[in-house]
Amino acid sequence: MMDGSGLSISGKDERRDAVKDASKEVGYVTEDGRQIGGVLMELRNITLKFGGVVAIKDISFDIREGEIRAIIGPNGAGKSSMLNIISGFYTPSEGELWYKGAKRPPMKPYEVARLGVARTFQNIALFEGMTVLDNVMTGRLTHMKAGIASQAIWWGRARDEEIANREIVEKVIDFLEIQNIRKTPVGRLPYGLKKRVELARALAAEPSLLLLDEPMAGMNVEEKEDMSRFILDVNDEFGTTICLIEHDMGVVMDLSDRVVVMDYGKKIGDGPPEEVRQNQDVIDAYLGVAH
Amino acid sequence: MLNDIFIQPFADMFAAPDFLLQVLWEGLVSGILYALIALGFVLIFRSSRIFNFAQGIMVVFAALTLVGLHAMGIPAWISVALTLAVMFVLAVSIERVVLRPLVGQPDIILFMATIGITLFLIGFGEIIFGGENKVMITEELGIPTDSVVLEPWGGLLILEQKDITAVVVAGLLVVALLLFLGKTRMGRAIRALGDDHQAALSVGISLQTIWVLVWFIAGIIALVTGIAWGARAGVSFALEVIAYKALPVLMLGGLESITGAIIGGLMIGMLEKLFEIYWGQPLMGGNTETWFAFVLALIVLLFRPQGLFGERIIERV
Amino acid sequence: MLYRTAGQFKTSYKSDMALFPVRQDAVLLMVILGFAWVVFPLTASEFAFQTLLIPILIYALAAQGLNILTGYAGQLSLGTAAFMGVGAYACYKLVTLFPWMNPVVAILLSGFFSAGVGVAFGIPSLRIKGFYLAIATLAAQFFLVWLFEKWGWLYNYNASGAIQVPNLEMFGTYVAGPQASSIVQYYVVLVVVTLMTVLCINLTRGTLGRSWKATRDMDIAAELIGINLMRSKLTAFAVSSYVVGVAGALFVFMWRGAAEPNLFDIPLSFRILFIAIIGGLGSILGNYLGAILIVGLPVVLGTVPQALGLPISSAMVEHLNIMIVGALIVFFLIIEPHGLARLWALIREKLIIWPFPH
Amino acid sequence: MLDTAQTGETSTREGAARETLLEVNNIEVIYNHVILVLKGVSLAVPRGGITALLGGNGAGKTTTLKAISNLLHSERGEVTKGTISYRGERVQDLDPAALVKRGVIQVMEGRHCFEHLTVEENLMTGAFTRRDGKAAVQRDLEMVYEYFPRLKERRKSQAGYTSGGEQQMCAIGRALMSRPEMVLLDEPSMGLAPQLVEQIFEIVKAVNEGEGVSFLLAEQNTNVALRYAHYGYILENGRVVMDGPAQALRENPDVKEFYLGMSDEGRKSFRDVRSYRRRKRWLA
Amino acid sequence: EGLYTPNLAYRTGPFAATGIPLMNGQKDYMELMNARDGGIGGIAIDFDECETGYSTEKGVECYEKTKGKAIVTQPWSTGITLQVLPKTNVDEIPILAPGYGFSPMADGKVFQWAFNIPLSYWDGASILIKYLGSQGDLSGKKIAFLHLDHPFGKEPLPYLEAAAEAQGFELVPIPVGLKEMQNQSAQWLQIRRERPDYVIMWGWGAMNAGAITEAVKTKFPMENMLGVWWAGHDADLKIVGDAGKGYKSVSWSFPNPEAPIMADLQKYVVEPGKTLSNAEEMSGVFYSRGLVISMVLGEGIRVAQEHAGKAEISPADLRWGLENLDITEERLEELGMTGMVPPFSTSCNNHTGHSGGWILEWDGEKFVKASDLIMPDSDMIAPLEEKAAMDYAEANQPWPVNEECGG
Ligand SMILES: Nc1ncnc2c1ncn2[C@@H]1O[C@H](COP(=O)(O)OP(=O)(O)OP(=O)(O)O)[C@@H](O)[C@H]1O
Ligand SMILES: Nc1ncnc2c1ncn2[C@@H]1O[C@H](COP(=O)(O)OP(=O)(O)OP(=O)(O)O)[C@@H](O)[C@H]1O
Ligand SMILES: [Mg+2]
Ligand SMILES: [Mg+2]
Repeated sequence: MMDGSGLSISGKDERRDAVKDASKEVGYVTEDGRQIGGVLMELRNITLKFGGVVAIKDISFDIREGEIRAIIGPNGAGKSSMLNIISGFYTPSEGELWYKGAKRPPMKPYEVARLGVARTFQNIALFEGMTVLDNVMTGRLTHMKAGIASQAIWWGRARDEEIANREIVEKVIDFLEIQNIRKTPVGRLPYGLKKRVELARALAAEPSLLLLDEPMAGMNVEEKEDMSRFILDVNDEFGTTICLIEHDMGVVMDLSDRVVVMDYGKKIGDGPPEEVRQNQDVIDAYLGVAH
Repeated sequence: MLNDIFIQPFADMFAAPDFLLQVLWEGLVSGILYALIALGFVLIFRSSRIFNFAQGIMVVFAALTLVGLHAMGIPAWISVALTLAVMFVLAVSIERVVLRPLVGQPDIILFMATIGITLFLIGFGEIIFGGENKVMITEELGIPTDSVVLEPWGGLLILEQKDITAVVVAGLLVVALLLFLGKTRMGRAIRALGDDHQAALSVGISLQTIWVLVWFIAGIIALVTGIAWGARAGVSFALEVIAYKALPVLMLGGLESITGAIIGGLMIGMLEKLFEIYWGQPLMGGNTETWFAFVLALIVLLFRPQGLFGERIIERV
Repeated sequence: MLYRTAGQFKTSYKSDMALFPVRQDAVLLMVILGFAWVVFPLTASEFAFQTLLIPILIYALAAQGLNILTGYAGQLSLGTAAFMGVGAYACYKLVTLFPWMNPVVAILLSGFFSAGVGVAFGIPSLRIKGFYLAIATLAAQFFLVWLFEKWGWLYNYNASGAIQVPNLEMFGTYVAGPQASSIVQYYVVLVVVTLMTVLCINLTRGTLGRSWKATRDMDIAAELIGINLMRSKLTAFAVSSYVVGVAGALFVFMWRGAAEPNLFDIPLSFRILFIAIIGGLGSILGNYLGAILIVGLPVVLGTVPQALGLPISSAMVEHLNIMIVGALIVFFLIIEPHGLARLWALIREKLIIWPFPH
Repeated sequence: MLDTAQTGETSTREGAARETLLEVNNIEVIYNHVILVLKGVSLAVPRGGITALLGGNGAGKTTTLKAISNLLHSERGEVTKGTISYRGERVQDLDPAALVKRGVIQVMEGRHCFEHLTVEENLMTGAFTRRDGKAAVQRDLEMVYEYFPRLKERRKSQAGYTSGGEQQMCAIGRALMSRPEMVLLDEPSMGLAPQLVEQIFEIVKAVNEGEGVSFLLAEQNTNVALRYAHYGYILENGRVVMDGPAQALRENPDVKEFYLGMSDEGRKSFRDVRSYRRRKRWLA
Repeated sequence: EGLYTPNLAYRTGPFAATGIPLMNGQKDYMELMNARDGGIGGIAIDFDECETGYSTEKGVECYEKTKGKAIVTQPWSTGITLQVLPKTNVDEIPILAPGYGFSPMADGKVFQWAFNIPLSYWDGASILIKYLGSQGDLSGKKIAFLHLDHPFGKEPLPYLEAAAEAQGFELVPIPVGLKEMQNQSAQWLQIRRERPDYVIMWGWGAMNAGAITEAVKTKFPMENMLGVWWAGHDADLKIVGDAGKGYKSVSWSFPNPEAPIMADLQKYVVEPGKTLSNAEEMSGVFYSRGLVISMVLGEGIRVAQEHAGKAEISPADLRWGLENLDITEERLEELGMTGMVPPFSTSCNNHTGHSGGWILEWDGEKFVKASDLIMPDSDMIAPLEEKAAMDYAEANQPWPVNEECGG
C-alpha cells in the first residue's frame, strides 16, 4: 500500500541526511545493502542498581544511525531497564550516555523525548480515556508551541497548528492502517491494535531514535508480520533508528542488523544475528536449543 | 518577633513543665481517638482501595445506636451486642447495595459512593435518633469516670480514667489488627484484594465475604471510637466533623499502614496541641488545629509521598 | 431517525474538528441557548432565579473549574470551596479598594488571585498523587478558611467577620448588592459563564487539554513521550483555580450578597465535587447536568410533600432530602459511573443507530 | 468454510472418548450493554485434556475465558445468551470464588500479580480456598518452587518489582497452588523468553500428565500451543471458525499460513511480508 | 389561609440540639393561639417551618421561597440575618430576630425592617459584666471570652472591648472553631494557662456541652463561668449534672410551670397530640423561650391589627405593630405568661426594647433565678449602636434612613 513517494511524514527528509553527514566516518553496509551510519547513541559502562539488586552491570554498546538494533535476553535480564535508561526514566548508577556525539547530562524523561527519542512500552501505556486520534496527537505535543491564550481563543495560531499537526498524524494513521478506529476510545481496543496505536503515537513524534519494548508480544504470526512490515517501513522510509526488545527469535533474526544479548544484567553477546545465534553462551542462557 | 517564635515558647515549656505534660497528655488522648478513626479507614483502604469517607458517620451511627438502645431500657452490655449486630447488618447492606455493583470502578467513584453513604446515614440517623446531644452510657459500661490527679514538680496534672481506658483499648485493638493482617490467611487475602480485584477474584478470594468482614471490623472500630469520643463530648451528629482529623493522620502514617495510623495519630494529636498552645494562640489568633495537622502532613509528604509507613508507590513501565 | 448521521460527511480536518460533528447536536444546543438567553429570563419567577437559574449556572461553572483539574488532569481536589473563597474575597477587596472598577472586570480579575493561590497549593502535586493529594488539598481548604476568619484586612475588619456586597452599578443599573434585580444578575452570570465555558472547551480540546488528559491517564507514560508534568499539572491548577475563583466571585456577588468564611468550608467543596462527578468527569456538558440535578433536586424534593399535601414536618423533609440525595448519588454512580454526560452519550449512540441496532 | 454443524459433530465425537469437563454452549457476551463481542461460541474441554483456544487479537479469547470463570462482571460485561456448564452443572451464575472451589482457576492475561505482596505471599493467596491444612500447602509451595526455581530466588521481593517473566511464573504458580482440576490459561507465553516458553509448556504438560489437571489455554503462539495441545479451536471475530484435533489443525493449509507462519517452502521470513497475501478461506 | 408567618427552623445539623426545643416552643404557642382563640384577631396563623439546618445558604433559599406571601421573616441565625438584612429595604418584610442577629439593629432609624426584641447581644454582654461587677470590682481582673468563631460568637466583641477599657479588666477572647466545638481541650488548656477570674461563654449547639464538660474536667470553678442565653440549655448541663452546679447564664426568659399558659398548652396542644415536645423539654428554659418568641410575634400582629383595623395585615402593618409593642406586667398576666419575660416596650427608634435580663444558675438539676432583673448599660451601648448602624448604612449605599423617628 505504501508507494514510497508519500512517506515523508512532514517533509523533513533532509534531517536524516544531515545527521548522516555529521557522522560519516564509520558505518557498515547491511546484507540487503542498506548503508548504516555512525554512532547515534552510545552507552558506556552502564550500571544500574535498585537498592541491593544490580539490574545492569557494566554494559557498553552503541546504536548506529539507521540500523535496527535488537536487545534480547531472558526475563529479568535488564532489557527494559536498559530502555528506561536510554529514555531517561531511570538514571544509571554509573556510566555515561553519548547521544549524537555529545555526552548526555542527566535529564528528565520529557527532555529526552524532546531530543528525538520516542518509545513504546512493554505493558501498554496508552491514555485509556482518550480516542486513538487524541493518543496519537499526544505524540506531537513536543512539536506544538501555541500559547495558552491562543489555545483558549482557538481561532488563529492554535487552530492552524492543530490542523498542521493533524495532517501529520493522519499520515501516520494511514501508514499504520488504523483509520477506521480513529475515533474509538483506546480502552475498547484489543491488545494488538493497542500496540499499533502505541507505535503510531511514537512515530508521530518523528523520532530519530525509536525504542520498542516487545512490540510483538501477544500477537499471532499474521499480526507479527504486519508489525514487522511497519517496523521495516519506518526504518526504510523515514530512516528512523530503531532499538527493539523482542523474544520471538524469528523476528529478531529476520529484522535486526545487530543484536545485544543480556543475561542477569551482563552483556554476553553482541553482533550480527547469525553470529549471536552461534554463540554458546547465548544458547545456554537464552535460546535453549539452537534455532 | 523571632523571640516569640523561637525562644519564648520553649521558655514557657520549661517554666511550667506540669502544664507541658498536660498539653502532651491531651494531645495524646485526642491523637488516640484520631488514630482509631484512621484505623477504620486503613482497614477498608487496604482491602479495597476504597477511601471510606463514611467512617466518621459510622462512628456517630454506632454511638447513637448504642445510646438509643440503652435508652429503650436494654441493659448496657446487651445494647453493645445489639449495636454490633446493627453494624453487621450495615456492613452487609453496604456491600450488597453499593459495593457489589461498583466492583472494578475507579477509586474516585467508590470514594464518591462512600460520601453518598455518609449523606444517607446522616439523614437516616437523624430521622431515627433525632439531632439532640446525648450522653454516652459511660458508667453503665463500667468505664471508670474518675480522674487521677498527679502533682509533678508541685504542679498539677489531671488524667481522666476514661481517657486512660481509651488509650489502653486502642493499643490492644491495634495489636490485634496487626496480627490479623500480617499473620492470617484472611489478612493476606485482604491485602491481595487491595492490589488487584480481578486477580483476587480469579484465585477464589470472595469479594463479598471479605468486604463484609472488613466493613464489619470497621464498624467495631467505629463503635469503640464512638464510645471513647462520646464519653468525652457527648454523642451527636456534630461528632462527624472530627472524622476529618483522621485524614491527615492517614496521610502522615500512610494509607495502608496500621502502625502508621497509630503513630501518625499520636504525632498529630500531640504536635497540633503543642503548636496551638505555644505558637497558635499567642501568635496567630488560635484555632490553628483546624489546619495544622494537614499542613504538617503535607510537608511530610513532600519528602515521603507515601507517608511515613505507607507502601512504596510502585512506578514501572 | 432523529439522530441519523448518514449523509453528513467531513471533507476537511477543520470540519472534522468542529465542535458538533453531528448536526442535530448543534440544533439541540441552539434550542438550549435559546431557552437560557430568552425564554427563562422572560418567564422565570424571582424564586426560580434565586434558587434555580442563577445557582445552577454558578455551580456548573465551579464544577467546570474542578473538572479541569480532576476530570481532565486527574488531580483530585477537595479544596474547591476555598479557592472560590479566594475569588470572592479578592473581588470584595477589589471593589472596596477601587470602587470605580467595573464589577464584571473585578470578577474576572479576581480569578487571577485564586489561580495564584491554586498554583501555590498545586506545587505538592508534583510529588504527591492520588488520595494523598486529595487530602493534601484539604490543607488548602482548612488553611484558607481559617485565614478568611483571622485576617481582618480581608473583610475590612467588619465586626461580624463577614463580607457584604455593596451596591455596584454598571451602565446605570445595579448589578450587585441588595438593589440589583435578579434578572440583571442572571444575565451577568450567563455572560460570564458562557464566556468561561467557551474558553474551557477550547482549552480542553487543544494541546493543553491533551497533555492534561495524558497526565491523568498515565503520568509516567506522559512524561516519557515528552510532556513536562510540572507544566501540565500547574497549568491545570492555574486554569482550574481561575475558573473556580471566578465562580466564587459570582457566587457571592451575583447571588448570595454576603458571605462568612465558613460558607467556603468543606460541604461546599463536596457539593461541587458531586456535581462534577455525577455530571461526568472529563466532560463540560456534565457540569451543567450535574448542577441541574444537585441544585434542582432538593428544591423539587422540598416542594413534593407540600404539593401532595403530606403532613411531613420541615425537619423530616430535610432529613429525607439528605437521605435521598445520598441514595441518588449512589444510584447514579451505579447506573453510570462516568456520569450523566456519559449516560447522555450512550443514549445518543443508541439514537444514532436507532432503529437499526447492531 | 467448515460449518457449525460439522464442528459440533467433531467435538461430540471427541467428547465420547473422554468425559466432558467443561461445556460452553453458544454463548453471547456484551460489554457495556452495547458492545457485542462473542457471537455464539461453543466449545468443550474433556477431562485431562489440553485444549487450545487460538485466534487473532480481539477475537474474543480472553472474553471467553472470563465468561467461563465469571470475571466479566467487574468489567461491565455479561453473558446474554447460551450456557456454560462444568461437570454437568450450570456455573454461569456462580461467583468466581465458588468456581475456584470447584477446581476451576484462571491465570489472567497480563499476569496480574499482587504487586505489594511478596512473591511467596502471592503464591500463598493461591491456596486461599483450600482447606487441606498447612502441610499440604507447604508441599505444593515446594513443588511450585521446583517448577520455577527463579521464583524461589526472588520469593522475598515484592512482586511489583519483578520482571515480566517472573511475574508470569508467579501467576501460573499461584494458580497451581489452588490444586486445580482445570486451569484457564490466558496467553502464558506472552513476553516470555523462548526458553521459558518451552519450559512453561513443559510444566503444563507435566502437570497435565502427572496430576491430571485439564487446561484450556488461549494462545497467540500457535506454534507452541498446537504442539502441546490435544485439541484446538480457532476463534475469529467472536465466532469459532474452525476446530479439530491439534494434529489436524497443524496440517490445515490456512492455519499453516496464517497462524504458523509457514509458506509452501517452509518458514517465511519476516522480511518478505510485503508480498501479496491470500485471503483466509473461511472468510470467503 | 391565615397569616403566613414562616419560621426558618433548624431541627437538623450540629445545632439541632439547641434548636429543637426553641422551635417546639414557638410552634406550640401558635398552635395554642389557633386552637384556643381561633388565631389572633380572628384570623388563623399559618406557622410554617422551612428547614435550614443552621446553614446560611439554606436559610437564604428559605427566605426567597417564603418572602412572596410571608408577613415576617424569622431567620434564626446571625448568619442568615446578616444576609437577608440588606434585602429588607427592597423586599419590605420585617425581620424578627428575638435575642439574636445584629445588635445595631436596635437602631430603628437605620434598620427600619429589622427587630431583635427584647434584648440584643450587646445588652446581654452588658448585663453579664454588670452582674460580675456587682460581685466585686472588675478592674485588674481577667475575663476569658470563650466564643464560637462565627458571626454569632463575634457579635458582642465590640461592646466587651469597650467595657474592658472603661472598667479596666483584661479581656482574653478565645475562639472555638466550628470544627472544634466538641473537642475544646486546646481552648481549655489556654484557659488553664491564662488563669482568668471569669469565663464568659458565647456558645451554641454542641459547643456548650463541649465547653461545660471540659470545664468540669479541668476543674474550673463553675461559679465563675457564665454564658449567653443560648448557652443556658438544660440538656447541655444535664450531661455533667451535679458537677455543673454554680454555672450561670443570662436570660430574658424563664420557665414558669405555674403560668396559666402552661395549663392551656397542656389542654389545647399537648392532649390533642399537636406537639412535638415532651414534658421534660417543656419545663426547660429553651422551650419557654420559644413561647416568648412567638408571643412577641403574636403581640406584634395583634397591635398591628388594632392599628390597621383589619385582621389580614400586610408586612408593613406588622412592622408598625412590632414598633409599638408595650409588654407590661399586666399584659403578661393577661397572656398567662407572668414571670416568663421581663416587661419591655419598643418604638420606631428602638427596635430592641432592651428588656433587661436575669442571671440563672444551674443547681444540679435545673436552672434557677440567681438575681433580680438587671438592666443593660444603655448609656454605653446606645452610642456604639448608633455608630455601627451609620457605618452599615454607609457601606450599603444607597440605604434609606428614616429620619422621622424621634428619640
Ligand atoms: N524500579 C525497580 N525497582 C526494583 N527493581 C527493579 C525495578 N525495575 C526493574 N527491577 C528489577 O530489575 C531486573 C530487570 O528487570 P527488567 O524489567 O529490566 O527485565 P527485562 O529484561 O525487561 O525482563 P522481561 O523480558 O521479563 O521484561 C528485574 O529483576 C527487576 O525485578
Ligand atoms: N471491558 C471491555 N469493554 C468493551 N469492550 C471490550 C472489553 N474487553 C474487551 N473488549 C472487546 O472485546 C473484543 C474481544 O476482546 P478479547 O480481549 O476477548 O480478545 P482476545 O482474543 O483475548 O485478544 P488478545 O489476543 O489481544 O488478548 C475486543 O474487540 C475488545 O475490544
Ligand atoms: Mg522487559
Ligand atoms: Mg486476550
